[in-house]
Amino acid sequence: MFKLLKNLIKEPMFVIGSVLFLTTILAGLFGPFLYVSMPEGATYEAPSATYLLGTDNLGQDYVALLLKGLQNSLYVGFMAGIIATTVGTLIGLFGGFKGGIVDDILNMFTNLFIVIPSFVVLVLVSASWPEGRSLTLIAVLIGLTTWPWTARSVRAQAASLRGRDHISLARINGATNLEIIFKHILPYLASYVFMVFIMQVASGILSESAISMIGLGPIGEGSTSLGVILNTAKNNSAITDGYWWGIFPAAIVITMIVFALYLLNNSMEGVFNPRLRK
Amino acid sequence: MSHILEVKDLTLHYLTRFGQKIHAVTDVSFTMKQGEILGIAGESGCGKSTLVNGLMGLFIPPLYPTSGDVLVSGESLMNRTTKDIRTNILSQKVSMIPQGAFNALNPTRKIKDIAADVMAAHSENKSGNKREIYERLRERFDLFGMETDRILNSYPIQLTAGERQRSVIGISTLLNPKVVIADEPTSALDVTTQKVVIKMIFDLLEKNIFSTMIFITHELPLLRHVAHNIAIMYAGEFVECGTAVQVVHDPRHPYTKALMGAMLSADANQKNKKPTTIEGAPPSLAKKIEGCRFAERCPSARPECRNKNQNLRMVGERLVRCDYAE
Amino acid sequence: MRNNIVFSAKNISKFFGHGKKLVCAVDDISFDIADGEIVSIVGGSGCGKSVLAKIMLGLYAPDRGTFLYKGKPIVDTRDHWNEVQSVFQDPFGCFNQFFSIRTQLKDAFGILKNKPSKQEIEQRVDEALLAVNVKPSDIEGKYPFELSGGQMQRMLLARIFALKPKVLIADEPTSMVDACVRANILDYLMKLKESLGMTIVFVTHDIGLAYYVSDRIFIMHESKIVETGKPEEVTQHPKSAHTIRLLEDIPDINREWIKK
Amino acid sequence: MFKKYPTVRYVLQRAIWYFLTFLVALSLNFFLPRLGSDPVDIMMAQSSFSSPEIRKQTEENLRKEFGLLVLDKQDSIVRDTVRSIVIDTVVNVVADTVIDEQGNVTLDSLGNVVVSERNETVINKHEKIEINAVKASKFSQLINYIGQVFQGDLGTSFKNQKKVSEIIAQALPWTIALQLPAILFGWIFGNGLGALAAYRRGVFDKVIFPLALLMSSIPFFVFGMVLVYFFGVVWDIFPAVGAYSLELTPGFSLDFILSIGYHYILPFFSIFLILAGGQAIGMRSMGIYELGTDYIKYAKWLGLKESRVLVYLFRNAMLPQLTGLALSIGQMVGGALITEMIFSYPGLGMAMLTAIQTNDYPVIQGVTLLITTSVLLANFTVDILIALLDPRVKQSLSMDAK
Repeated sequence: MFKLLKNLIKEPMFVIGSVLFLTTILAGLFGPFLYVSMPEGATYEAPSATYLLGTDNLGQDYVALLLKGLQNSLYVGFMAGIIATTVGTLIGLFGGFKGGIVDDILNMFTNLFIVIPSFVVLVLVSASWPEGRSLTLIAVLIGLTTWPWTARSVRAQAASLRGRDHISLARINGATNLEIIFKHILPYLASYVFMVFIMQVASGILSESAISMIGLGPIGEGSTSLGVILNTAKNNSAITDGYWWGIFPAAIVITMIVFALYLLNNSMEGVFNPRLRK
Repeated sequence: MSHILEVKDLTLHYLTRFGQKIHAVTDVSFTMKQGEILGIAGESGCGKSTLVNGLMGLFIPPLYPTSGDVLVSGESLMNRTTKDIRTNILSQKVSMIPQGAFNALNPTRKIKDIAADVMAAHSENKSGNKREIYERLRERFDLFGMETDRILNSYPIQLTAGERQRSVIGISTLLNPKVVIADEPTSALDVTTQKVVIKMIFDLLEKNIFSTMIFITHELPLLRHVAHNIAIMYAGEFVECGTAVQVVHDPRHPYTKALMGAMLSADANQKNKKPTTIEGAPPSLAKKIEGCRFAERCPSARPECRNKNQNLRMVGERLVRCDYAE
Repeated sequence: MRNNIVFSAKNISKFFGHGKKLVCAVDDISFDIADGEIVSIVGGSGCGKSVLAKIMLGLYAPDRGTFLYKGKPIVDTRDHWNEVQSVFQDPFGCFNQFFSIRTQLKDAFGILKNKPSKQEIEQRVDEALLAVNVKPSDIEGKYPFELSGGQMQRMLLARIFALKPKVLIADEPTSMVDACVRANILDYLMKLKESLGMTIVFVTHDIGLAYYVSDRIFIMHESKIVETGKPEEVTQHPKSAHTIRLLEDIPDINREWIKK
Repeated sequence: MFKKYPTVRYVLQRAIWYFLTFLVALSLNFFLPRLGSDPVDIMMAQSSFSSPEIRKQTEENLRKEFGLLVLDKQDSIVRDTVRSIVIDTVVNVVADTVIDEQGNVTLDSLGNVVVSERNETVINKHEKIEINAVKASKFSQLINYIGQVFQGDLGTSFKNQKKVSEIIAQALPWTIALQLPAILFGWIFGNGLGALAAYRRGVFDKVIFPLALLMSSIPFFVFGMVLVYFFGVVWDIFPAVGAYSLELTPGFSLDFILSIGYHYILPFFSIFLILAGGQAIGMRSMGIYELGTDYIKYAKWLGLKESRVLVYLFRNAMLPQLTGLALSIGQMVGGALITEMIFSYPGLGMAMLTAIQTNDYPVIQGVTLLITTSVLLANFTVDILIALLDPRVKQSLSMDAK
């Protein structure tokens, strides 16, 4: 296991991915507190010495807005990722390990919800909450609609482990079912679950920005996000008026986060999935 | 030119991602005449499969030839492009029967299509129309004692393990290759099916679909009945080469003795024969090893064995890589 | 030889799958195994011998017929495993790669009702390692992926030496191990029988190994036991057609196999 | 049933399964908007009405549209009259002039008549008759809704009283014209690229892989905005708004079609390139996985032409990619719809956006239902396609049927 980690660190993709991602996390966590926002200026002022990234339609300093937006987007991404991964792993683990009828039912349940597009569910539910759509609510919604992806892959992995000899050995060592799941199955899945978690965070950020883009994003004081920034820019036709600083910074930040996560995932897949190691 | 296959001091190595050089095969030399069957025996990790790639001229990274030469009826396979090897050598001059036939066949294609692909690859289907190609295949597959039509028109998953193995043999020998290399063709099969497959191979030899074969396995008793000559391989080197009877019934190299000693067969006069065992495992080939590679595990090892390189020398009319074997 | 019966099976059968995909792994099998006996179960792949082994170990329950251990059906598997233990086929797959070997050997004692004290466990593990010619210092702090197949198979046997069960089910312990090390495994099985009077069921596809190590041999074919008897009986004058064919098909260096 | 034809049996099984899923999706499509506040209340709150009667009338129609009311056979609202006696006490102020004993009116110092006030409570009872429609129970609402959907009646839009099905019928062709080709060609192009990258691995892979990974991490709509900015605004090569220039009257004239083509380019590429990136990554790892399989090694050992080996690789790695496409088509359609909004392309995306902005629930529900149905249909087709293309699946089916 440790040998694998040593190889992982040597992977260029992993290094670039983790550096990129760490910078966004640091910016997201500490940025809003450290950065002193400039006072409001004219609307859509071009980037200048005072407003490094210009101002938005209300004259707000884009740098402060972006940092706050980044913080909220990361918050939604991680929250949705955690919910989706935990729910998915539990269902997948339990179904995959138990097998038989339980597995069939859970599998049917997963296949049912994996086909129904999460985008539709998001739209319908957010539309029914015209006010009070907080960041957490949206994160929970995204989490509860993307868990089937985790469940499906974790179940396949757990089922393949069920027949292994080390499970039979654990059984005749007197290990209880719980012990077997958490000591003998979960460690084998740990790297896999982490990779799935990374993908869920990425899809959480993307889903949040999609929802905000159609006007169903978070509302309320301080709940701006990268998606909301883009949406306000679109609604104020910043693009067609040529105010590129309304779009590009937010666009670049979203792409950078998701790109970093994909890099991490791909590099880990190369290391942990032997067949891909060539 | 009497030799159909000549191998001169062939040395191959792998270059791992982190620059490590693994000497998988060192100084392998032998020659084969038309109609000869050579058995190569050795345990897992001794370099058998690497040697197979070398004998087919397939030096695809991370496998690189260090030195030596391989000549198939006088034509060298060294420093040639893979494309050249693929079009002119493979399936025509040198062909291979892979180890696990279970998933060697493309699961989404019928047997007849795979066979037709082989013919197309070596421009054997000049006529090009399907009917004629199918007739040629039917004629060849009729030799294998299976319901040809059913086999040719089914997907691999619809065949039993034995049928799949025989189809693979049929496809590999389709263009009457000069040399056939069989890499553990029957190790995954149960004893009865194994016998059927070996019978089929002997049939093909009789009908000289192909004549010269290298049979690779770790089961020495099987080689005793299949091969004329046997070479024992250990840690990338030939340690003993001789006729099947010599090597099996009168082994001289300590490793061959150990292999034969560990054999347990179900017959009366063997009941109280204590099987010999050797501790440890083959050495890792990552670093160049001085002296005899079997030294640490050899029951009759001497201090000098560890630092004096052993070379093959004649002992009891066969070659043995051990200065102290009699 | 104390001939009280350890295992007795009466027309047991085991099926897998359902409806059209129903597969019969064990088909109406009956036998008795006495205490202190080494019995080999020999058969090709897919003949159901591993399933039979798992039934004896209590991992599977027979769908039909009765299977008794010392006269009683297996009710509580934990009790059963106090006396009946097993060694499996894949040495690398048997141990959890995330824990050290020594910890996993000590975990084995989790099954015993009257769990010995800490010191006694340590002591019994050391004794067991010596019994399989392994110095405790060799595996100190080592993880399963750091050892060879042969060594890992020895660790499985060390676990049995440590637990000292009454019965050992050895499910193909030799098939994934190189020839020269294979004979060691058989010697350890015999040592377990002589020194601890253990009853051993040895499952294998190689009749040569069975001939060398066992008191009785069961030949299995397509989920049925087609022949039983002492090694000499079964190999010199086999009764069932399958056994005859099996013995003929094994390439033996001292006898004609195929006309070349 | 159909023992002899395993594939037909499988098709039926999958059809039943997807129908069940459709019913679940339908009920979700019905219940989810009602999770929060009642949609009709939201709509009512938004608009003002000249008189209470009209307000009540509109609300009732809306409730009927929404299947919230119990309807009798003739589809008219079942009303029940609620008779209730209303007692309301009215306090009204009675003013009397103060009269002294002689009957004259007393005047105050300024000569005004002194008035004494006393309250008089008058109790009048009257019967209040409230006639309001009977609210249907949630479950019967659902059945009602499902019944309507199957009759193709998706209700009428709250905003412009047009039938939702009409709005969709107008928007659907544009969306199909944009998304179907974009997704299809994106899939083919992306997988082709991925297979080549997996097979070639050399410089080709070093270039394609990071580029594809970057492309796949840009959301559809963000890339749309980028394209609009560069091609639409800065260089102004391609139009960035609408599906055709508005001066032209829609018809089959050449320049109208040309204008459609012209407007089509940016939206198409913003979906096509991103999707191709994602598929290329997926196919590359599937390709590398397949390259390690025994049958590819054997094909190489047999000396098959490189192109033939690549066909083997693509053919078998494509199957899991097909499943991947079917499963992720939900997200794709979502993202692509938003791209339509960037280009205000008159497809379902725009219909959805306007509906959301005006809280026009019937339209939102209609569009989401259509997306779910198209995703289920896509998954169904892919399931059948894989059963036909992959003998391994066909084999396991016939084993079921035997």
